[in-house]
Amino acid sequence: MAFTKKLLPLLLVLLLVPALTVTIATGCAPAAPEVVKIGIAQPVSGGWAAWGVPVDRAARLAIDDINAAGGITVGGKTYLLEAVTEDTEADSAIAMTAFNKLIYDHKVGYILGPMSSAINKVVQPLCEANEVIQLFQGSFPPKPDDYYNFRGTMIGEQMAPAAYAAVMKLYPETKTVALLNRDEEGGWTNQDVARNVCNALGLEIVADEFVDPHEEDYAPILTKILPLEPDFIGMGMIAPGYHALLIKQGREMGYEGPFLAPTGSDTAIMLDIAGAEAAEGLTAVGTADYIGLATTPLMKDVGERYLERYGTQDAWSLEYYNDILYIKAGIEAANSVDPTEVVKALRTPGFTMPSVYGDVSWVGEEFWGINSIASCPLPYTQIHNGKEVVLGVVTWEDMKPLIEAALGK
Amino acid sequence: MNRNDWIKWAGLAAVVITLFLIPAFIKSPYWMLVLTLMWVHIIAAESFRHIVTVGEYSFAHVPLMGMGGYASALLAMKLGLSFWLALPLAVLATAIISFLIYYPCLRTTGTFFFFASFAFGEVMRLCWVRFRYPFGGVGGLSHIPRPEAIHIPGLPTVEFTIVSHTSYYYLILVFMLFSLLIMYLLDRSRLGAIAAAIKESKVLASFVGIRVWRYEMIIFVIASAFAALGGSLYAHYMTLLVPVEFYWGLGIYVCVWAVVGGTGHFAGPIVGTIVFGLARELLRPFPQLVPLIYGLILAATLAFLPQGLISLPEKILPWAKKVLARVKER
Amino acid sequence: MNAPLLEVRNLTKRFGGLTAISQLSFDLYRGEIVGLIGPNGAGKTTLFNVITGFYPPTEGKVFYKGEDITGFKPHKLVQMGIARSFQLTTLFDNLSVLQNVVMSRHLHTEVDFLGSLFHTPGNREKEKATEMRTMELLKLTGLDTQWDVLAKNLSHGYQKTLNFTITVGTDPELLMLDEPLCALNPERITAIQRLIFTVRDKGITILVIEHNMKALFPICDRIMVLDAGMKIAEGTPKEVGGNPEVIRAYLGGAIDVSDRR
Amino acid sequence: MELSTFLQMFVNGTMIGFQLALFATGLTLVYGIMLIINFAHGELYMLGAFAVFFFAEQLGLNYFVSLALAMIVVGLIAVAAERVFFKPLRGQHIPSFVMSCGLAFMFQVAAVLAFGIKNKAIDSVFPGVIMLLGTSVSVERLMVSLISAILIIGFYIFLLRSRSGRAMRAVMQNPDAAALQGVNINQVCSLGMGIGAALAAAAGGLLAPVFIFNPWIGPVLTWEGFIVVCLGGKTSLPGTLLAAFILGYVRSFVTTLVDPVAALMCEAAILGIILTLRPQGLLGHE
Repeated sequence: MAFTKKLLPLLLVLLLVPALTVTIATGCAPAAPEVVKIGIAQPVSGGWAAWGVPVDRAARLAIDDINAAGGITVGGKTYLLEAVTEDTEADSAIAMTAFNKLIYDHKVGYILGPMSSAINKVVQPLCEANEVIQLFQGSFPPKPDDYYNFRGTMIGEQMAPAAYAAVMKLYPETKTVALLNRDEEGGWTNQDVARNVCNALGLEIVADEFVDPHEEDYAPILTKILPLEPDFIGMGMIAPGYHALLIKQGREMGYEGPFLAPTGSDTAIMLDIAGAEAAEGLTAVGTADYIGLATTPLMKDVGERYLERYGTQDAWSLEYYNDILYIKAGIEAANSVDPTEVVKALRTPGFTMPSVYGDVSWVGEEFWGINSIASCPLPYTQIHNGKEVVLGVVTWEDMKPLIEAALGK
Repeated sequence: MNRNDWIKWAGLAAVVITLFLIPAFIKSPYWMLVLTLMWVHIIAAESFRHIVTVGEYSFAHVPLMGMGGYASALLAMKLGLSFWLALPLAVLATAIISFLIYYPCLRTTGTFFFFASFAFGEVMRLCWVRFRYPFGGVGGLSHIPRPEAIHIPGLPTVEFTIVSHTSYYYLILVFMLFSLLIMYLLDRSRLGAIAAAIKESKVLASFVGIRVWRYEMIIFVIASAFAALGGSLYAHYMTLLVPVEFYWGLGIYVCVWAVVGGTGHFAGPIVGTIVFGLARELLRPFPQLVPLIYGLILAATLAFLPQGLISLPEKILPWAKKVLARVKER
Repeated sequence: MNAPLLEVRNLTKRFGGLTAISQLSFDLYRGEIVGLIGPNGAGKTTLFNVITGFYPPTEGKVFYKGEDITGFKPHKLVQMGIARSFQLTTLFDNLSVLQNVVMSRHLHTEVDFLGSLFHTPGNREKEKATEMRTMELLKLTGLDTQWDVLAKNLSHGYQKTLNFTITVGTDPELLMLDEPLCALNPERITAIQRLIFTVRDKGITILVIEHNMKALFPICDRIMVLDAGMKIAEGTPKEVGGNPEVIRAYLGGAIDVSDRR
Repeated sequence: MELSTFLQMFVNGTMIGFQLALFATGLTLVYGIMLIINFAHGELYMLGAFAVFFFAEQLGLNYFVSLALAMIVVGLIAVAAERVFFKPLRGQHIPSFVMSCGLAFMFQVAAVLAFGIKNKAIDSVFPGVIMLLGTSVSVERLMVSLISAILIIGFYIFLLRSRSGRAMRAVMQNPDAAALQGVNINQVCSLGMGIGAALAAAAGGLLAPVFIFNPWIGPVLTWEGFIVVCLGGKTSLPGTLLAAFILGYVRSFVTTLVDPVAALMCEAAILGIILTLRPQGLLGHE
């Protein structure tokens, strides 16, 4: 058949193409000895880039700072840090390839990522199997056997309790809450915790809803919630920008009560989108205004340099700056760049590390069977006539009882 | 067998042998993974082309691929079946579901079919999102069991773990070659001829006594079965299924791979998948530009190669011959 | 005379307001060639479409060999031996002439699925047989010289012939031809006329719509005249040709019937 | 449930209806004239939003001026795209669909390179809320609906009265016949693409102050647009309007009474059922 004549020679050629490209591509992967590579596996393109890019920016800022300060000295030998970014596009297959490339081709020993809890379920075993230290940004709690897996940022189990602790301090008379969250793995986890916390605090949950992460028109869902007359609305993990819309539309529909952003807010965006009037009284845990609300000199300094370098402040960016500081601390303590050694150092009981929030240590064993979460003290803030003010700081100790309640322990 | 046939079979043998030898000279697990995923995508794109042979474009194809994954994952997780049993059952189940989905769609043709299939596929996909039990909701299914190790007396056991990239490579390669073979034979068989006739003119086809509806359905169900095969392999390889990954995103990519490769030719979708797959990986240093490059490849192909990338050789061979001739003259 | 092959009984088809066919009844007997004429919009093609189950009739029934076939699906009708051709030439454009006619043999090639899947020798023989039969048909219709041309690349005349060949290829007992002669040059016309006779001599009954009177009248045993969906005359070509009503309604009509383009 | 809630649902639905209507009218036009399943339509909406952002926020022009400019600019971009990318594929559904996917990719990258990845918003133009019968109506959205209505009506008048409008309708009904009557198909195609894009850009620009936007908002909208178009009957503009409001109300009521995912399910299910029972859509012709 004429149909098949061209087919097979052609098949031959085109199936050989990948083989050849592959051999060429694998041919070039040199690793300079005195460089410690740090992998950044984040969604830096596509719809989730707004989440991944801050990680990349903060990490590179931290790495440049460390190198500028002469790198890390281990056993008399000086190492420089080098960042390698691979895109995950928030897609499990692409994330898997990204991690494999980082681990096997770039031979990195430390990875910042992934952002998504769902994807972590796939890549985390890979990091364990290859003894690669992983600093994970998702909100999924650690498991006792996740030896190489650390969380430099808050997880859902912490943020919700911290947030509601703050709320109870600010609004003791609160009786009913409406819980709104992002319809996505992290959102589900966060919502479960929030439910437990509210029950523990004796709050009545009048509404318990999920919305698409990219939903922009909240009018229908608000129409469902508002008639139930909640004393305040918790916005769970709805992203900055989107929760600004939620607030704006909520005000338009006549809701006067306070809003709560348990996973942090971005005041700049908030005021830009919702406006000062609508944003009045927004309570948030964690902040994006690292300069204005700096709790430590380092925080202010880094925040300023981040702003001048990238022309913007991103929510949850300096937490990723911390990740690099933790790695540095681990390497110095272990006096080795070998992850297997570094992880031992990081896991030594009572090990403290510097962070933009001051010294922190790994906590959480009593709840999740392993100390994997950095005990960053979280500032909780509120917006008053167009300005975000810090009302206080929630420390790990403050959170503990509520987490206990949340986890029903 | 004439000379051409010999060349053909020699070529085919060479291809297959090369594919089996690749792990010998590519040590990077990363590239193993890339190629393995590419084989899965080839199954998807080729079975998509199988639908196109009757002249319809289905957007339920990728959701059905996901259905295959979900089916075998659930069979393995909830009923504790072995992968080797779950796979065929999942393929069967998806074939039945595809029948239910295409049954209403087949009342329509062309663009209407395109969107009707999208609608029903989307309803199915949203079921996974909506019902946390058993589908796991938006988070999807995770920790899907990996295939059981293969014990062949006298040979080392083939393990399937997160680091056993080579055994996965071979597993999926074998399944891909198998499904390509079957689809190729189908394409050349009487079924393929009938499909061609239906594509040309449904009316005339029915007036030479072809039961158009029945044959279209047969072809769609077969295609969906192969999609399910790919989906099941993917599920047990990734050990994770997320509904959003079977949204129009992948749906469009599969369509793009097939059309840009060239649906008129059996090897077209294979070309498309490989070209785009490699582009994706080679462009990793510039993630922001990936869509741009995709767009350019796509536009250039559609503009200059209406028959798809597959027709590139035909286009350049004459030109190359001319050049050769000129060289000879000197 | 023997029982009629096809009986149409007060068939009526309305599209919304307008009546395409009203109360039409006629019989076809084995082995005759019946011409169906009438001005544009007289409902000739509609009649074909109703008989071949494209549209359900509003009223009335169609009997074939005494069996009620009203609204049967096309492939069923083909199985029973009714074949039709199309006014606007419909072909498998991107298939070769041979493949076109091979397709027309669909019902008469018993397919062994696995056989065709793996190209077993047995299956090859079957295919050979079909191709032999196909080549015979092509010889009969004079297309054998162009068996490997793509249908869409044929000249208009040959496309009409191929169209005809495909209908014949289904081994029909009743052949319904929709303007097989229109827009053809004289030698093609005579060729197809001869074909129609050869086919009739095989015992196939033929119902043919045609505008080209000069070409139609000599081959027909009977002529039916349709006007506004009603049968206004029926009889031998001579009678019809002399029928004043017909002449008023049609032959004397504005349109010049001899060469319609 | 009290009356006010019901009214609120009704209002929400109407607002969504107007947004979808304005967006989908352009899509229907493009499909009706060129048979292109234009996947890049959502990107045109996105570009419209960014164009308004550029003119109003960065150049500080008046909002309505920037809206007009945005419509023109995006319209021209679309015409150029039609000339370069779609002309060779005219009449081929799937290739042109795939081509439009490629276009969508490129537009996204362009937006990222030009405006970055952060969510953008522009200051509200008509702040304030009207309360009646316990139902709140955002002035902003009211104005959006109003302007959409004006644009759609204006477009209809153009379609019915003007010469080129009639040419468009002729092409939508029967391209070949139109060509025979000496209609310049190329001209009509460019014009149709331009106007369709301008309407999309208008939708984007109008909703920019109401919502937020980033380079990736396009595709989701496109699919909603397609659902509307198919439901209404691919080439029927009145059908598009009807479908837009049906979907608006379905979205509003099901989301409020059940939940958002259920709303999506209903939309898809309705589309599927309509397409299979009445393939030509609600008001489409055979």
